[in-house]
Amino acid sequence: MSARTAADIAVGEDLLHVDDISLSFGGVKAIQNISFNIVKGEIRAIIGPNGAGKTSMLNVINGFYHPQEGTITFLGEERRKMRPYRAASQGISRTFQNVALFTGMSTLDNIMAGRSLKMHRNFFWQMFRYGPALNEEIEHRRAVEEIIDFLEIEHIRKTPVGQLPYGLQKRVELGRALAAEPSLLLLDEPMAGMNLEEKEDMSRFVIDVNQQFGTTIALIEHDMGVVMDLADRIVVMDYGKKIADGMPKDVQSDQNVIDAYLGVAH
Amino acid sequence: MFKKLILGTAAVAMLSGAQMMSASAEDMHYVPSLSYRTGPFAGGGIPVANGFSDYMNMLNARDGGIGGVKIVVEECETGYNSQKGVECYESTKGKGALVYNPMSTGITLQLVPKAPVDEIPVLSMGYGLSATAIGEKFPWGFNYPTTYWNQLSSILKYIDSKGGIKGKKIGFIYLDVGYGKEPIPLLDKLATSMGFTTAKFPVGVKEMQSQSSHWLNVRKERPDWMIMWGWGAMNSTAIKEAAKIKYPLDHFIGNWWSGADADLRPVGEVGKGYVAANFSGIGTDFPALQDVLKHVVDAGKSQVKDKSLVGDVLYNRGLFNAVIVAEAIAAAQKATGKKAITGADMRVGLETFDLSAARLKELGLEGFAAPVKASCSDHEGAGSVFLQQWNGSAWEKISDAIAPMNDVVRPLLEEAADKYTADKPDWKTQSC
Amino acid sequence: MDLLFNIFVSPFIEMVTMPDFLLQVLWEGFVSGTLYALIALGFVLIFKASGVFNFAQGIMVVFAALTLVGFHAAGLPAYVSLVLALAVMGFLAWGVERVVLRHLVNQPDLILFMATIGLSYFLIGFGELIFGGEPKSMITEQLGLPTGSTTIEIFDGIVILQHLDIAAAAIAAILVAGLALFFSKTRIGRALRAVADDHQAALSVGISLNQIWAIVWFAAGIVALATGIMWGARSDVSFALQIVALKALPVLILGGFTSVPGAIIGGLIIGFGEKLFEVYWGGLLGGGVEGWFAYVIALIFLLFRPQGLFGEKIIERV
Amino acid sequence: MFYREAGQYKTSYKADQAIFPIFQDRMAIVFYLLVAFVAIPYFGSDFFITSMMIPFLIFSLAAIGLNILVGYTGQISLGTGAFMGVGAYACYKMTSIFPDVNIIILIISSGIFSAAVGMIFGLPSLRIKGFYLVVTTLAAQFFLEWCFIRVPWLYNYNDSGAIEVPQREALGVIVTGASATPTTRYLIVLAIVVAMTWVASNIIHGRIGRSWMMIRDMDIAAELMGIRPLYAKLSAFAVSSFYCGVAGAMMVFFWLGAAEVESFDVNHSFLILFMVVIGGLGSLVGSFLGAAFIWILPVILRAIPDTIGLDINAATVEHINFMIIGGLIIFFLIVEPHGLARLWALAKQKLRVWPFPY
Repeated sequence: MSARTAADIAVGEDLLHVDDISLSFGGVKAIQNISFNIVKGEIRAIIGPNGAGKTSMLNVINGFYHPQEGTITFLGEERRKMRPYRAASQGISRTFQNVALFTGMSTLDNIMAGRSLKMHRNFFWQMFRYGPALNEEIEHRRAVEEIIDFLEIEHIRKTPVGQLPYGLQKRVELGRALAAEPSLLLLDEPMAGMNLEEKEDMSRFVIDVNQQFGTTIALIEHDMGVVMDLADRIVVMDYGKKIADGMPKDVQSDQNVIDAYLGVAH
Repeated sequence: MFKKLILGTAAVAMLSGAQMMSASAEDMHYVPSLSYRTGPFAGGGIPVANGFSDYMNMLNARDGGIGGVKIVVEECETGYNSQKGVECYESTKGKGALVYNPMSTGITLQLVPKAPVDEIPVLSMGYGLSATAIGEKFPWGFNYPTTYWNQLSSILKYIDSKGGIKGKKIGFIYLDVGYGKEPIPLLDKLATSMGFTTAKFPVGVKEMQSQSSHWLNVRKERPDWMIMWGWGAMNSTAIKEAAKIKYPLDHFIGNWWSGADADLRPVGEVGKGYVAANFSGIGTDFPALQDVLKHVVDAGKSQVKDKSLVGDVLYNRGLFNAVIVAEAIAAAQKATGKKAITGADMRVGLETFDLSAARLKELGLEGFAAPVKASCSDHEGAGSVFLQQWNGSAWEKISDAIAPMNDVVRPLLEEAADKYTADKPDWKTQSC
Repeated sequence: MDLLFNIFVSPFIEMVTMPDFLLQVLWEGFVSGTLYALIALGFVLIFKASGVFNFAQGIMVVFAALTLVGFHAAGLPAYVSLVLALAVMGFLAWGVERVVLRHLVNQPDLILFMATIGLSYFLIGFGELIFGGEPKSMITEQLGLPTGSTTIEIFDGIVILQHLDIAAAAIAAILVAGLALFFSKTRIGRALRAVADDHQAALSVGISLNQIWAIVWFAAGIVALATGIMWGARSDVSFALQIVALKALPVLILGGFTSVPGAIIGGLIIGFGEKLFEVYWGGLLGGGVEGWFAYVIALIFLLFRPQGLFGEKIIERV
Repeated sequence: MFYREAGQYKTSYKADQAIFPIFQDRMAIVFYLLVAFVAIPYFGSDFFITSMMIPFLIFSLAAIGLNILVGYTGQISLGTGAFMGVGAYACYKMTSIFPDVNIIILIISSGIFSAAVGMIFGLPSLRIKGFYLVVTTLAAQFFLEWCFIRVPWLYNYNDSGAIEVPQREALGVIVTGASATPTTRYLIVLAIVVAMTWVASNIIHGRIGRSWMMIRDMDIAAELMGIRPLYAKLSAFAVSSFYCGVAGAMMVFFWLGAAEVESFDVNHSFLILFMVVIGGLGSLVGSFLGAAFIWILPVILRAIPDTIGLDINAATVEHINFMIIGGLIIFFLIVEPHGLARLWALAKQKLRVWPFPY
């Protein structure tokens, strides 16, 4: 069991670090020997051209993919691989590149779903929806309503999410991830396919989450402008390798990064 | 919508309830026929249902019904499915049904306990629960003219007459449902007393048409004789497979549900030599069948697809079933002095009719079947069966009537009847 | 001890002491395996091209055979009936594409699957309405199929080979070869493989999805007719066949849903396994194990190799 | 006009989280219950109660069970018939061994056995998806059917391999066997179905139900959010099979009175699946609507030719019934994949805004 919780870690200390991660599918090497850290309280961005292995990296962090080599250290505990359930229960939650909402359920239920791990009432009480089970339901409803207020999605509370426009779906997905009250929030291209206005809204939410709740965030994003404004530190990946790591302004001027984006022959 | 559905159906039900009242009026003998013209056993169900209703229609057309009251045969499709059978029963019992012929062992099992409650007798002719033969224990259940157990004993007697049965190995291939399993206790019992061994080959409903491994097992076991309790598509497949492994077909005996024209016609020449039991006549050389042809079939009132199908084994079986019902109605009229009778009267009729040889002749069915005499304690009539052999294109009678081993079978039937009623504290019995 | 002996020793003793019988068992296994493979082939064709798991394939077998027998019963010569039955299957394929598939493009697999269950119910009702429910005999001789048998004396015993079974195996082989040629050499065949690979991409290069689907259902209809003739000749043509046809599902699990050789090998494995198990071990369990053996094998197999014998490992993405 | 929610403000999350937040809906439920518990036993004919209402309720319960699996958790099953059989045989064995225990308790507890069996056959669902699962549930179906035939202990070594319901009393009233009145049997079935529907609704609207729907809608996302597929899927299999098991036990004890293995064959699995599809995947109301539709349609079809004086034989009606059911399945999947339940909801919506179109 983990010796520490997120609260034991001071702002500025390592919340998570990955060492020497390599991941391959058959013969395809998706990630090669990558190491970096995420410190508590920061917004960390992972960028890189298409196919650089960014999403695979997030999948490794929350245990959906299991790397062949390397270790993941979260809350001071070193592991060969993460399990999705452990990752979630220790406070890593995420959004997805292609919205992965529960399309058959309403906004409210989707965000309630995000609190699954915090609800414990057993089957017996659930059967009768009475006593502890009902109290629990209502208590979590209150927490969910706060998130709904925060994200300004009150009007779509009871709409099935399948019927929502893309921008709102992304917002609901963020709400669902927030509902778990994560210590580390992974955002996979939260602004993909949005227009300028929606991007601005989303950026504001990301910053608010980081500042109001103190949530550590790791995000993948393509829009350089957004990344440079939002991120405290940036990891740059290309062809499964890390080619740069540092402050936005350092990364921006790194020759390797410029080559990767402009497509210089390797 | 839900509400409307419920209210709508409620209304329909109320209306049909009102209909029931008027329908049970004095002008007909209402006989439901739980037929199956669909499903995997339709091949057997269709001729039986045709024979049954054609005979009744003939009586209507020729004699104006029975005792001046017309017979109404209402078919209800069961698909050989017990649930649908029960539904048919429930939907028709209120219309003044005189007797039920479930045409399926599974449905019979469902109806036997309901019969005393609703006071409508159940006649399962040559199928169903063998134990209903014990009239004292089953006042409302009948299985004239004989039971499976009697039949099996007759078949074993036949085998014994063909070179002795002692020390032989008897293979028993059966449809793996209640019907097929019914004779096994008797088979095991007789195996010890008659001194033969058995090998059993159950055929599941799903494997009816792919029996190659069953017959591989037969080849492995090498039984001297084979007995079959099959139904539907199982029969022809079994005979084909038997021929394939070169099993001597004259040592392969089917029961009376495994010896229909419909079973052997697809097999044709290959099935030559196959033997089957039967208790109802073959062909149309009976005045009563000529009347059926004249009044019903030629008049276009029959459901038979082709005139040549009249007189085949299962058609005649259904017809014989109708004969017993008609005789019982007549007997009930005589016993009660009423023209229109009820289910309870019908029960009396089923215990008092006497289908003697003379009566059979009178009905134009001389030699069609062994005489059946009803009684209060004996609800099966202990009729005999004869054996028939397929000659490649038609059935030929090859034996006289073989009487069953009543002395062995009756105690077993009584035992089974006791077992059946044991956990039913309020079961109605009668003393004879 | 006795039990262990009966499981692990005596069946093998029986095999060795009666080798002629073992050969017969294997032959029967081979023949039923061929028939399973033929039904599975129909499934594979449709699944490959349209991603539809066609539950109605079994009933199509019955329907095709009934149509053939029905035309013949109406007085037409056998070969004319055969052609007409093919035409009916073509019409059915066209109808299914028009009425069902076209409207269900891009629906989840389960919805399509359930639609084919609906289709099979419809066909059962329709078939019984037209042809009646009673079993019919296949017009084996009229179609020129052999009926006799050859007895081979071997190992002091005999092995009986039905000519019809040999013909069934041969026809199955010809069908498979024909389909393989069709897929690799013709324009439609190539288009079909393209569709199987990627619907969108195929559409974008101008392949008509509707046309391909109709063709593939027709091809499955031809396979169904061939299966129906063979199976009908071995027993009868009746609706009870559809339950046997469900056996194609475990065959597909073993062979993979998209692989034609997989269907054949899967069919043979099930055929051999089921006969051997029933004959040598079934008695221990009271017999009748054939009904579930194939499914349980498939279930166990699924636990260890969910992608089938020839399938590739699935990589999930988010 | 009368079906309006305007003016009904929720002042607490508790009120808003209620299963029927709208007043008129609550009234409608009370009305249906009154009809079901009072009007039908009072006015209904025996035929209506035994052949329509009892099977309808039992099939509704089985449909709810299957809907939990297919509609709420997204795991398709063709083993419903066999799971119903497990419940029936379990109940039969228990009442043979403990004849003095109240039969209603035994009926409910027979569900535990089917739940256990359901979980065993649900295990493969952890590794396989979609119609691969069809094969494992078919394996359950055929293997269990075989057990019902081949294990004579299950039917007390009955000669014909059938189970026959013994007469049992509860609180001094005969509730099973042929002597039990239709009304008694109906009321017991109704009470059990209503109670279990209420429980199902509670589970579905709570944490566990949400975890099922998460698995259904996006299993990977659910897993990454901390739902353990093992728990979610197996609990769905268990609850689903429990419901099917109780339905199976009631089918034999309160409706058929005796059963052979064919009462639990694969055709029943199809029948219940059709009820779920036509009624509406993922809807409890739909389960009732679907069961009513599939069960009552043939009865009505049979009545139509009679009423208009057409002489169509029983078999033809049966064939047409098959065609209509098959056709409707396809129709609903194409036009309204959410089934009758959606039509029901649309009707309510129209009622809500009546007399305005929207």
